[in-house]
Amino acid sequence: MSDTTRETPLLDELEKGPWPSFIKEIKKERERPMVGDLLGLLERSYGERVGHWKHGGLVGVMGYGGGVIGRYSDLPEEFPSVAEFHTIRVNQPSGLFYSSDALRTLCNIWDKHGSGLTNMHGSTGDIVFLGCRTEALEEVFSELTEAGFDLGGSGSDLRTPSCCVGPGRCEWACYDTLDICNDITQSFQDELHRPMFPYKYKFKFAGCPNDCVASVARSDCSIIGTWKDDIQIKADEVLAYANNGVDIEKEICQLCPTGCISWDGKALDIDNGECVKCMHCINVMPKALAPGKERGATILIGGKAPIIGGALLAAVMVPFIEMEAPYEDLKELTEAIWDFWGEHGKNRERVGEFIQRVGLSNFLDEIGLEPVPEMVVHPRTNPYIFFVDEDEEDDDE
Amino acid sequence: MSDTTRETPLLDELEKGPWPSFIKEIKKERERPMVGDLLGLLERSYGERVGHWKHGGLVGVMGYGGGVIGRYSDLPEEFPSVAEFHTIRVNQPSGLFYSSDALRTLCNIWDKHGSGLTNMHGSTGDIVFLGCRTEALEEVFSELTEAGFDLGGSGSDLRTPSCCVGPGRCEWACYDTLDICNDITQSFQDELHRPMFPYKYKFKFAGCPNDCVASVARSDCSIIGTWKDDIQIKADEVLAYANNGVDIEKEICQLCPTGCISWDGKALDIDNGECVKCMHCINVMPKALAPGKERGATILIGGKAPIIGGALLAAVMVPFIEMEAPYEDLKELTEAIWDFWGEHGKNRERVGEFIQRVGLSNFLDEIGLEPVPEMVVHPRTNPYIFFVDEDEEDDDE
Amino acid sequence: MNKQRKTDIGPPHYEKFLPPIIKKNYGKWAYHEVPEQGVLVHTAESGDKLYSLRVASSRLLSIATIRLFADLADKYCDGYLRFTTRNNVEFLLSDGAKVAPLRAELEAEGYPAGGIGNAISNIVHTQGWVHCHSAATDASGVVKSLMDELMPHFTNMDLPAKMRVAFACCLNMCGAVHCSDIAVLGVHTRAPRIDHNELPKVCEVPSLVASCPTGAIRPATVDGNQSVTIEEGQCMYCGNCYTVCPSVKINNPESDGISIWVGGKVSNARREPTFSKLAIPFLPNNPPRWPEVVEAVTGIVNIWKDNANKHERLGEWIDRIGWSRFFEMTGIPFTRYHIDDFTHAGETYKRSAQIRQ
Amino acid sequence: MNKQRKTDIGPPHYEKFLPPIIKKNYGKWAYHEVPEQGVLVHTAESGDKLYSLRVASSRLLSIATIRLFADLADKYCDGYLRFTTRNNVEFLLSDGAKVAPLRAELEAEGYPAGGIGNAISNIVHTQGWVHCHSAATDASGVVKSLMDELMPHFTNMDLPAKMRVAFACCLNMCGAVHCSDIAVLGVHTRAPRIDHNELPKVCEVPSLVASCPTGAIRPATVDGNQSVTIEEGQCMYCGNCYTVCPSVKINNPESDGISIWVGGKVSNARREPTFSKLAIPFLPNNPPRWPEVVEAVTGIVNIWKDNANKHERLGEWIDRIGWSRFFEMTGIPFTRYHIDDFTHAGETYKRSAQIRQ
Ligand code: SRM
Ligand code: SRM
Ligand code: SRM
Ligand code: SRM
Ligand code: SF4
Ligand code: SF4
Ligand code: SF4
Ligand code: SF4
Ligand code: SF4
Ligand code: SF4
Ligand code: SF4
Ligand code: SF4
Repeated sequence: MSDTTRETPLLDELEKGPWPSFIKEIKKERERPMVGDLLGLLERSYGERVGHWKHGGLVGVMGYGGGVIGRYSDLPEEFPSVAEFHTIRVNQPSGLFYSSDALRTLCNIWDKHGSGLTNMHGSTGDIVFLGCRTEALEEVFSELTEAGFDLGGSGSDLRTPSCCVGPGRCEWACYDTLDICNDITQSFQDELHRPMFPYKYKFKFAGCPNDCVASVARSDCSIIGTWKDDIQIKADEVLAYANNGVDIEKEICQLCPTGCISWDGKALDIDNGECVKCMHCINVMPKALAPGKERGATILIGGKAPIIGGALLAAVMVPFIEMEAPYEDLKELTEAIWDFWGEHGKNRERVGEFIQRVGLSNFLDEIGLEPVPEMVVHPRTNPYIFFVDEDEEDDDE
Repeated sequence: MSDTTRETPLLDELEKGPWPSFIKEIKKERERPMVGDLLGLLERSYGERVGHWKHGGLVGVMGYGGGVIGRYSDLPEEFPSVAEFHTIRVNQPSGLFYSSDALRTLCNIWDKHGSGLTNMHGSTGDIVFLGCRTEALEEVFSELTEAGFDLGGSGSDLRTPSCCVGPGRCEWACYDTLDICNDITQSFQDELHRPMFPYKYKFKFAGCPNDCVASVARSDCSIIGTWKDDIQIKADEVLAYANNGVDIEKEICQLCPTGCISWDGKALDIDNGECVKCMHCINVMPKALAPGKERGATILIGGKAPIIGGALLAAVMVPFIEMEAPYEDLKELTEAIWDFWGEHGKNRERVGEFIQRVGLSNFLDEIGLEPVPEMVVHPRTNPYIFFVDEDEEDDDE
Repeated sequence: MNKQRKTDIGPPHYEKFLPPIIKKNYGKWAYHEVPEQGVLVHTAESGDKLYSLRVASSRLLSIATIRLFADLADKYCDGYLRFTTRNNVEFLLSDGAKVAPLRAELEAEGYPAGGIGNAISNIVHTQGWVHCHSAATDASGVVKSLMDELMPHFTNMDLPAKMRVAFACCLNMCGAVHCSDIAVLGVHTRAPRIDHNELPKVCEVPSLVASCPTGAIRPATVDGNQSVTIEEGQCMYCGNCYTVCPSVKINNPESDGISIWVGGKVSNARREPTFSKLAIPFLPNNPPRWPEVVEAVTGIVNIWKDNANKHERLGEWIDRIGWSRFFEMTGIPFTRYHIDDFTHAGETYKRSAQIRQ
Repeated sequence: MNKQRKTDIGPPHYEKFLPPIIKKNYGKWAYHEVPEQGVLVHTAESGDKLYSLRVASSRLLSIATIRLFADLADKYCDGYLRFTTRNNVEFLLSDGAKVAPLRAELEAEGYPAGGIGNAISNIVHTQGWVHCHSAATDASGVVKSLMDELMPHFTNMDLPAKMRVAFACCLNMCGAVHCSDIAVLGVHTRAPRIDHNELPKVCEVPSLVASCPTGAIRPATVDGNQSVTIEEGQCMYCGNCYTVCPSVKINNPESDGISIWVGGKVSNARREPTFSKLAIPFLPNNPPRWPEVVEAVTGIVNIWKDNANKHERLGEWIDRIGWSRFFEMTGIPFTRYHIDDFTHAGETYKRSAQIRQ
């Protein structure tokens, strides 16, 4: 029944319009039976307003527990070529940089074994090969590794770390996001490929508080670049912005979250002790202002989507840390977290939910951090304090 | 053993110092055996750093379930005159106004039957007669009612309502706090005297958003005066303040929570649509500014102390309502709340906790209010919406 | 005499107690002024002026003192007076000339005038060892010790803004301290002990078990009695079990003490009403003068006074400077206890990179 | 060939893919400018200039298209390109003169340049009916329909601030829509049905029961099978039971649809990161063009565009004007569904009298 020329009137509607069309993309590969059937299945979904994929099953490559998402159609007779339509998550290079040759290598592998359809990239950051039969998985994998690529994460494992473009192109990177992303990925290959956590664990590295990789919302471990000393000011460039139409008082001073920046029409004055490194003033006048020179990062833990206790933004665990290779501090902290959460976390309990369940103070004790006021919006308001037996406390020290 | 001359070296320390001394007050009545023993018991507490009162017991006056707090010493042999030392809560007149005669009448009753010690006033607002034997309760009660006074609430009943001084002396009262406090107290005498709720229920009436009776924190039903139209401005008085040293830009404009007030050095300009009626500008320049003329109140429900689910501030239930005698709307709303909470509230569950348990939307449905955005800081962030069957919805209407 | 027993008459109507000047100008006040600390002058639209003289009170008053106030009211203000919602006394005069002599008499008797405007007013408080069974500390004694020290801020108007101090002797918080600029709160810090012999006679085990918010109480047979045990590690000493069952003994001279909370407010002025937050988890009970508590509170008041902007209440000042700086400036250590671990704890975790580095 | 099987090699080192100009100026960028929409110019301390041309992508790319990009990269920029964290493609040029011809070729192929600065960039999205079993709606189709309409805001820079739109096809939120200016979220709105014959064979009842956050799932024997029942009134359609057990059928053409959320953000600029809030609880699935969804989203964008101040993202604008006004201006009805009723619901109730009356 696989038919590469079937009519798809509903989908065809989506070839129209100025924005790049995913239907056009699919059709570019429609000569493959798999893609022909995908179009048919999708047209059916559009007509019936419901998906036609069955609940995924466990498939993968030898020795790995993650990296492949099993997918089977619930209309295998009608659309036999998508009866199996798994995805392969291929670990992207840090910062999503490619050479044209690397891209062609990937295309060639996928051309040979798969649907010819991809996502560049998946939400976590992987290169996603969309639509692979079970039997082809191992072949794709070995060609990928041969070409220097490897799989990303899936299931209850470390997920593929990702990062912003950082020092590769951005003047605000407060640490080397590309290097650390690569280093952490390489350092934890076992955790990435073999699920053994209570649930998934994601790293995202943003070079500055603009957080161009949405780390605070989307990662269990969010590393956000920041600085300690004064914002660097080029006074003449400030004036140039003012002369070129930036209303510094209104656009900057009034929007500074702590009101610590002021402008007398001639010079900018920043009370750096009050500055919370929000980036706004720097964002508006990139030629005039820059982060300080004493740079590092804030480590936040526990960001996640809503399933199941509700979405969480990551919470401050280390307000400031220098982020220099080989990143031993971060690695030690990470292992301490994995140990404690690994032992006591419930099945499908993200670390953010786990911290809330055991209590942040207890969590800090276990991972070996001291409580500091920067970890909270404000101290507790309820009087329900569990006093720890002081002898026990001392024992710990 | 009752001894009116015993030594109290620790307590004596508290006679020193400039602030009025409660020990001096107690000593003024020490000729009474009860007070002598109280001093002895208290000195003992100060020495041992622990109270000497037993867990209260149920005592009261005939036909009332509330108004008396039973109290027994745990050292009755040593201090026999305070073996029974109950308090009587006498319902205060609205606004805590008295004539000297009324005060003397109260003093005379208490002189005859009790310790001669009072609290003017208890935290809820009652006149508290401190220290009464069980047998004297009924006598005190009959003399009180004879003199036109009655008991206040205690236990799981309506508690003594209270209010700010309002139109009695304050130029900002947006409705008649004294009248409504008296009216509600009189209208719900049965609920006040005979506990039949899941837990206590408190009313507090504040004439304006300054909330001088702390209603938002301390009452299950907090009524806070407000207005709809424009703040009244006397331009010349504004100038007078400016000339007398008020830095209007800094002290007012920059502190306005919505930034809706501006000052050009000559005139004040208020964008009243943005004004959240916080009172700040009016507070700073009482001669120049006043609340608008279209006055009423906001009704907030559910304020309470921490026991047991945590403290709550009251939450907006009716953003604006005209508050005119005979206050039928408020009474109907109150009865609807009492009905629903009375039927479904758990033992010792304040209405604020109850609302959180059943959900505000369900609560609104039951008490007959429509949801409006003013009830929330922001709409929900989690996607866990219970969709109501539309047919059921319709049935309700 | 055999009269019909009166019930449910409610309180006397307040109108009986309003001075004529108030009756006349009821709801028609135009503005107020504060010519000196302790005195409020309200001018009515009619032009009439009402003088209120506010004096301190220990709240726990003898009838001797109430009679004294009544007599003074008769002498100076036709017998009209009121109390404030924070337990001060206000004499209501229509004749401005009488304010000074009344004030002099009151001050001579030990009742200083003040508490208006940018000042510390009376401390709202509770029963303590004078009357309550739950008290983890005394109320009146701590308040007296504090106000003796803070009194200059009652009689002057030298603070950046109003400062509301409140006191409660246990977590029931009858002083409603939960929204105060500074809250002084008595705390138990050890799990209660159980009187297993008495318990079966006076309490119901199921309702006792149900009373515990942390599930620390479990039914158990102890020495042949149907009783309960308390899992110490799960107890945070709220006292709810004690309230529902007298056989639970929570008071403990060694471990009871005082905690300090800061930055709450009630008014809607500028910032919305907000809870007080933990500053100091525990200070010992040290009667009769509680020097540690007095020192802690005055320390916080002074640092705020010296650093806050005009109109900035304690919590508003801390909001501006940040909690890190608050702990730094006051020298109060930040500990594990400051981090919330109750129901909505996660909502208090800092979830952004906006940090003063 | 019988080579040793390679595993755990990780991704290729990024350095291999950096153009020489980046290698030279790595970490030494001085500032950037945006000469025209779609083009970023980063100047290094050395004075070198890197030109990035950003073009739109449908994210779902055929290898044909990827090869096209590779060829163009070879032609104009020595083969160097990257993708952005929002799935746009960036060509990295060291020669500014080549930007215009490259842009022309790309636009001719249907890949418009844009998305920089105060614009709407690509919509982060998910699999939908193309690949996922959980999807309550399609992903790519909705995104295409929306971007066809929003495209002028991609190719211009006419908005008050950045606007980040994200899409997820079920509550798992793989598009991480929870912190977006506008989030389009597929929702199920009916309790799942159970295949009682299949269930005992493929799922464990206890873990299925445990998966439900509201306790709606109870063990039951149905038609002789060890299975479960779902208490419909307690189910809020989160789909967690479906994730752990395939015999739970949650997809439903009649009741599946789309909800709209607004005002979230991720960056720390000005305001702290914050979640998106519910604007519209339900819109029907209406493929292929989802006109109701397109209208709702463009409506919100336009009202924001016309009313917000410069640099004010959607949520910041709403914070300033208040939610009442947002609902008023957009004409979106405020309903019982907008009021939170999950774990921390009480924290969203308005607890002050600060109200725009
Ligand atoms: C492919 C991808 C979406 C995409 O189109 O890009 C994806 C697809 C799936 N996600 Fe996801 N998630 C993807 C990124 C995310 C993200 C975004 C991110 O990583 O930045 C999130 C939100 C952030 C987070 O982790 O919280 C995300 C949150 C979830 C969740 C909810 C997790 C939670 O704790 O709330 C689930 C449910 C689960 O784990 O069972 C889930 C589950 C799934 C499953 C495996 C469905 C399932 O029922 O188990 C989806 C398989 C779809 C398919 O058939 O291909 N996916 N998922 C993304 C991974 C591609 C990649 O490797 O690059
Ligand atoms: C006398 C008074 C304190 C005072 O010194 O002024 C008082 C005294 C007691 N309160 Fe209270 N409460 C008093 C006002 C308050 C207030 C303040 C208010 O009403 O504005 C509150 C906080 C506001 C609130 O209602 O939430 C308050 C919150 C409590 C609570 C905790 C309620 C909660 O939901 O969190 C309890 C515990 C209970 O009900 O079992 C409580 C319980 C008690 C008991 C009855 C003790 C007990 O274990 O049941 C105390 C009796 C003390 C005694 O021996 O005299 N008291 N109580 C106040 C009543 C006097 C009056 O009628 O005017
Ligand atoms: C007499 C009294 C009402 C009563 O019915 O008894 C009262 C009377 C006045 N209050 Fe008040 N307030 C009274 C308790 C309160 C309370 C309740 C409390 O303290 O428990 C509050 C809320 C406190 C809080 O936010 O925590 C309160 C918050 C205000 C405010 C707002 C202050 C602020 O900036 O937050 C004002 C406005 C101002 O002072 O600028 C105000 C203003 C006033 C004015 C000026 C109103 C007027 O025009 O007459 C009165 C004299 C002010 C003064 O004493 O400084 N009143 N006022 C209460 C005196 C208590 C006392 O003895 O000190
Ligand atoms: C290329 C990219 C990083 C990457 O590794 O791929 C990137 C690059 C830049 N970002 Fe970003 N951001 C990128 C995703 C993000 C994200 C993440 C996201 O959207 O999921 C955010 C957080 C969004 C949020 O808050 O919801 C983000 C928030 C910012 C901000 C803060 C904007 C704000 O006012 O809130 C700035 C500063 C600015 O634009 O003024 C910024 C500024 C910049 C600068 C100017 C940095 C620089 O000097 O090079 C870059 C060009 C800006 C532009 O496109 O307008 N970038 N930027 C990402 C481009 C995505 C795209 O294709 O559109
Ligand atoms: S997060 Fe900061 S360093 Fe990274 S790309 Fe964005 S602006 Fe640059
Ligand atoms: S970075 Fe943000 S907080 Fe710091 S001065 Fe600039 S605008 Fe203010
Ligand atoms: S609450 Fe308002 S009306 Fe009442 S006394 Fe205070 S300032 Fe006056
Ligand atoms: S009352 Fe408050 S919100 Fe309104 S204008 Fe005055 S300061 Fe601003
Ligand atoms: S706060 Fe506690 S100890 Fe003090 S009076 Fe209230 S119930 Fe008693
Ligand atoms: S004091 Fe509170 S937490 Fe401790 S056992 Fe009693 S009820 Fe439970
Ligand atoms: S959001 Fe839901 S439906 Fe969409 S890809 Fe993720 S798991 Fe699948
Ligand atoms: S969809 Fe969610 S709420 Fe409904 S039964 Fe399944 S797990 Fe429970």
